[in-house]
Amino acid sequence: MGIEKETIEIAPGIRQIPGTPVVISPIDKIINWARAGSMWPVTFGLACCAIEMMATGASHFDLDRYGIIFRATPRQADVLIVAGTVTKKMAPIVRRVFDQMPEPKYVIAMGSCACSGGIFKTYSVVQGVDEFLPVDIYVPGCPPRPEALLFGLLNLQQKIKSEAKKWGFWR
Amino acid sequence: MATYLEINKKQVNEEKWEEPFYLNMGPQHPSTHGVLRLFLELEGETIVNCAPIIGYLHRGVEKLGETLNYNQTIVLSDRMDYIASAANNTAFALAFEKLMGLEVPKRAKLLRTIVCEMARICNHLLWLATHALDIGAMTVFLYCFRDREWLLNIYEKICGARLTHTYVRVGGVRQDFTQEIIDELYKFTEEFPPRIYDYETLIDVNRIWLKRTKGVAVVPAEDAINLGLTGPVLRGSGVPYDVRKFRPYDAYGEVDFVVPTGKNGDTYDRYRVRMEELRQANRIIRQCLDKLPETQGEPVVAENAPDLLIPEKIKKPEPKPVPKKGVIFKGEEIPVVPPGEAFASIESPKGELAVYVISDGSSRPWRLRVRTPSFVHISAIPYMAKNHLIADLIAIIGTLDIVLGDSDR
Amino acid sequence: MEELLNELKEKFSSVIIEIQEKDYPTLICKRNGFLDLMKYLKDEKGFKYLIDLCGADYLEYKYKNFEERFEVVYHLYNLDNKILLRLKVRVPEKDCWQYSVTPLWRTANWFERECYDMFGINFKGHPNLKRILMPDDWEGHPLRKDYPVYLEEEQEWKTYKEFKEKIKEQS
Amino acid sequence: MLEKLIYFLIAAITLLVIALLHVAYLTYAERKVIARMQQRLGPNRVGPRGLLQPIADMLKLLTKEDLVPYGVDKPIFYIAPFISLVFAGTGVALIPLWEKFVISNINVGLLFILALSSLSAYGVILSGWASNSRYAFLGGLRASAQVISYEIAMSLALLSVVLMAGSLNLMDIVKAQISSPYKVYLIPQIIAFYVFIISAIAECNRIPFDLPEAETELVAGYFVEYSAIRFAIFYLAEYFGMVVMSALAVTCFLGGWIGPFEVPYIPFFWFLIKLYFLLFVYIWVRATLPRYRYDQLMGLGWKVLIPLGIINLFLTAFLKLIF
Repeated sequence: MGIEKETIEIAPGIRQIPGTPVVISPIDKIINWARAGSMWPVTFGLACCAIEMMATGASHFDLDRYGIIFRATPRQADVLIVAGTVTKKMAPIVRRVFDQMPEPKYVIAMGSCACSGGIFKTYSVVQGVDEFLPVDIYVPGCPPRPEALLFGLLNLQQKIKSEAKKWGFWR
Repeated sequence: MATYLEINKKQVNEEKWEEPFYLNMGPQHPSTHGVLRLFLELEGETIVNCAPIIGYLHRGVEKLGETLNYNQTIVLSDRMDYIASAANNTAFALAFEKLMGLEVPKRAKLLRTIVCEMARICNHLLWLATHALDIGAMTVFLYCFRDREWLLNIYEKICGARLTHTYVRVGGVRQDFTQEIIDELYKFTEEFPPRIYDYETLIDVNRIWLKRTKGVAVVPAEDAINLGLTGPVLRGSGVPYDVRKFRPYDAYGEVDFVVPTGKNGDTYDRYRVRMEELRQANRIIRQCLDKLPETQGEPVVAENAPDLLIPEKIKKPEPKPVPKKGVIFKGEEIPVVPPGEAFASIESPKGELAVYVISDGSSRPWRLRVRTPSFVHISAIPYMAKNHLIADLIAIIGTLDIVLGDSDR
Repeated sequence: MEELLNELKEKFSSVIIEIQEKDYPTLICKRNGFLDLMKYLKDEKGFKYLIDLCGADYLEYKYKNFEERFEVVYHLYNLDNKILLRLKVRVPEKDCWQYSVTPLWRTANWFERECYDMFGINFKGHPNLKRILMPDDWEGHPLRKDYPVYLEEEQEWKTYKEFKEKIKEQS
Repeated sequence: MLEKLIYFLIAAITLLVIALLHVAYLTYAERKVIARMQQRLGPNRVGPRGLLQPIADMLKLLTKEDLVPYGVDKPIFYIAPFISLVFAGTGVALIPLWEKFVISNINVGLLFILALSSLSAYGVILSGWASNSRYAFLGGLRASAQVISYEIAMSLALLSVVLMAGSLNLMDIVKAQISSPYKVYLIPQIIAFYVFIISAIAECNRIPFDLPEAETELVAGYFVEYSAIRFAIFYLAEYFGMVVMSALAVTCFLGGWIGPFEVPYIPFFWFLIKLYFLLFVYIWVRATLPRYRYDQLMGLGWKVLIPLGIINLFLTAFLKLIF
């Protein structure tokens, strides 16, 4: 774990063990590249935003270009796109879907409702999924345009690419 | 777990050990169209009992509507049936207009009809896409989305939004069409019918498709009425009930169209009815477009329609002209809407969408009730799914064309 | 239309309190004998289609001229003659029940459950009167006028509170 | 002895690498081709023209958390994907790619491949049983019924070929084809080919027979609880199965390595072309057809394909007796 102490940073993101020709970061980089290149979201539509999510996956915008394909089961997915309003009745189930996903996992809150509750400040609506999920990317809009979702996904790719040593520790 | 079902518990003999196989489908399931949850009792793959559980998308639209004024309430309606929001807008607006006694200008009526029929095409395309995907035909899904995208672009030109339009407002529509939109729509109506033919050649001659849809989930006409099914589902059973014909609203009384009906009331007939409705919707748009030049330049909003602005939030209301209808000043509330009640229903793409509103004379509805088609249709799933296989259940969910935002509100 | 209303008034004089001419003819009925009226309308008069069944809360309604708090509103439709009929039954708060019409129209099943969920009106003779939109252990009936639109921290639904605490512990 | 062993090792490894590359890029090709059929572009951002997509997918799945859900039957849960992969992949060793290149030329080759493909169904069934999930269980049940019934149709189709060739050795079958009047068995055995291709699609659990994993019905069917690398192995096994089945079809019906003219320096040329064409058919079918229902699937298997296979078998035997 003490990688940061024992190594010197020779370039941004590339670290060297002092006195040896061993450079460790490229593994990070390769793995991050792989992860960013194949983010598989769960097919999990909640409300209006799900339709825009489907539209993003369809031929006009085509998420498959980025290697993004929808998986039906959370066990095989990396990204949870919370597309739509989360109600209090639904919240435990959303959390459960998130818990079922294997690490590393990311959450995109898509739409105003998922970000903050949106216009639905009522008795039954959760005011933002960040009450019970660690959200990585917020995509505002009601519903966000497919381009907005694409932008969110690309931002998530950037985020994944800047991660370090987030691999293998759960084994 | 079995509490969700009204099951007569089978006597479990000690010698003959048998236990029903329960399967919980959803709320996260790729083909329950959102957050519908189905609790199934199976025998092998045959469904013995089925209990739909809804409410996972209950957002309190009816309650929230009581705290907003009439024009704001229309914004909520967008989020109910988010696939065909123009139809919802119209239903709300019609009820409110009835309540206020507004007369909608003729041009606004035509524009509303166009927008509603566009919503019908959008909805049916999405229905076809998801229904085909559920049954396994993946390509149809993408073909349909391609054409839907075109309509959404037109919507965007009309009002700036793709899904949630709020284009229809109380007393008319938000703004007039530009010539560009009309040209685009003409082009669309020209090119759309061949594309419907395309879809039909993709799936209609496919033997697997026919096997999967014919004779599945048959609903006789009597039962369909008793179950409260409406829209294409009812018409598939051969009942020609269509609100557009029975209680015409907007410009539907002036246009010429046919209400297609099925014979057997199975999944295939409902599919045929919807495909035919796509053609009819195209025809209606065309007729309305042809009528538009007659009313060129006329207003699109009724004169005494309530103001769109919310004056409570304007900070300086000093030199104000005589308050228009629908305006409340701080402190005093001018009864702009006569107290009473109104009921209006439209033929939304999914079925009959009825709005019942009670007013107490203030600028906000006292009670706003929305009767949504999906709610009723979901309640019919147990009846339809009995003694069918799991694969059929998927087809049934598809053929009912449900949207959970619509059903849970 | 007139004939029908007159006939009904004669035949069910003990049930129908008043006939109002609004946007659609409105019959205000008593609870007792209401089922007979509905049965007659369905079987003899061809009102085979129940469009809608809903509740309404008239707590502190300005123009109220009756005592009872709730109203159950039925919209019936005759598909052959194209007649829409509205029936209203007033339900007092103390004695909050109404006869179920589920045996007549299957579609009423869920409408009545919803009405029970939202207003707390019991329907006698309903096969499975349970909450439908709200979770089973929800407290209160949301569409009543004395129920808040937005639940503050202390009014929060218990299960959701516990769920949030559990999430906090985990992270 | 040692030389021979080294030779075998090198050949085996080469074959394995080639087969793995084929499988990996089959997934890529599938995505690309289907995308084109659906008016999309398909992967094009990971690597040049998206060519590194399968590698990225593999790497990602390798480094993901290996989840073992609560309540699973652990040993079986662990071993099931490997059963699938090993039995699906071993078949490659028996396929004669060229008259001088076959790893193991055994006399009961055809029988062995049939046995392997039946055994690979155990992976599916066991994973469905061990996953402690009802969707997986249903998927496993469907898989067992489907594989068993389509196995019969497939064997019947292949039996006619065996009758024609008079041998179970795959090499001999190809040679018999070359010396037959039409050069390929496709023409005299067109019915058998039809039966074989349909049952092969069913064996591989592909649309329109992808009932065990039917995404819109059973979420992901038998591998619904599998994550990360174990899921990847199942995925590989499915595509391996496709490759083996197509290769078998090429060997038994399309004349193996024989082609209309000799291509210099590339002995596998015709074999690969035929293989790719059959793989393309798989993808094509997937993009076009909806899914069968469970009972209709069994009906097709037992009421159409098996009678057809039997009739064809008797016809072949009869004609063989006469001529």
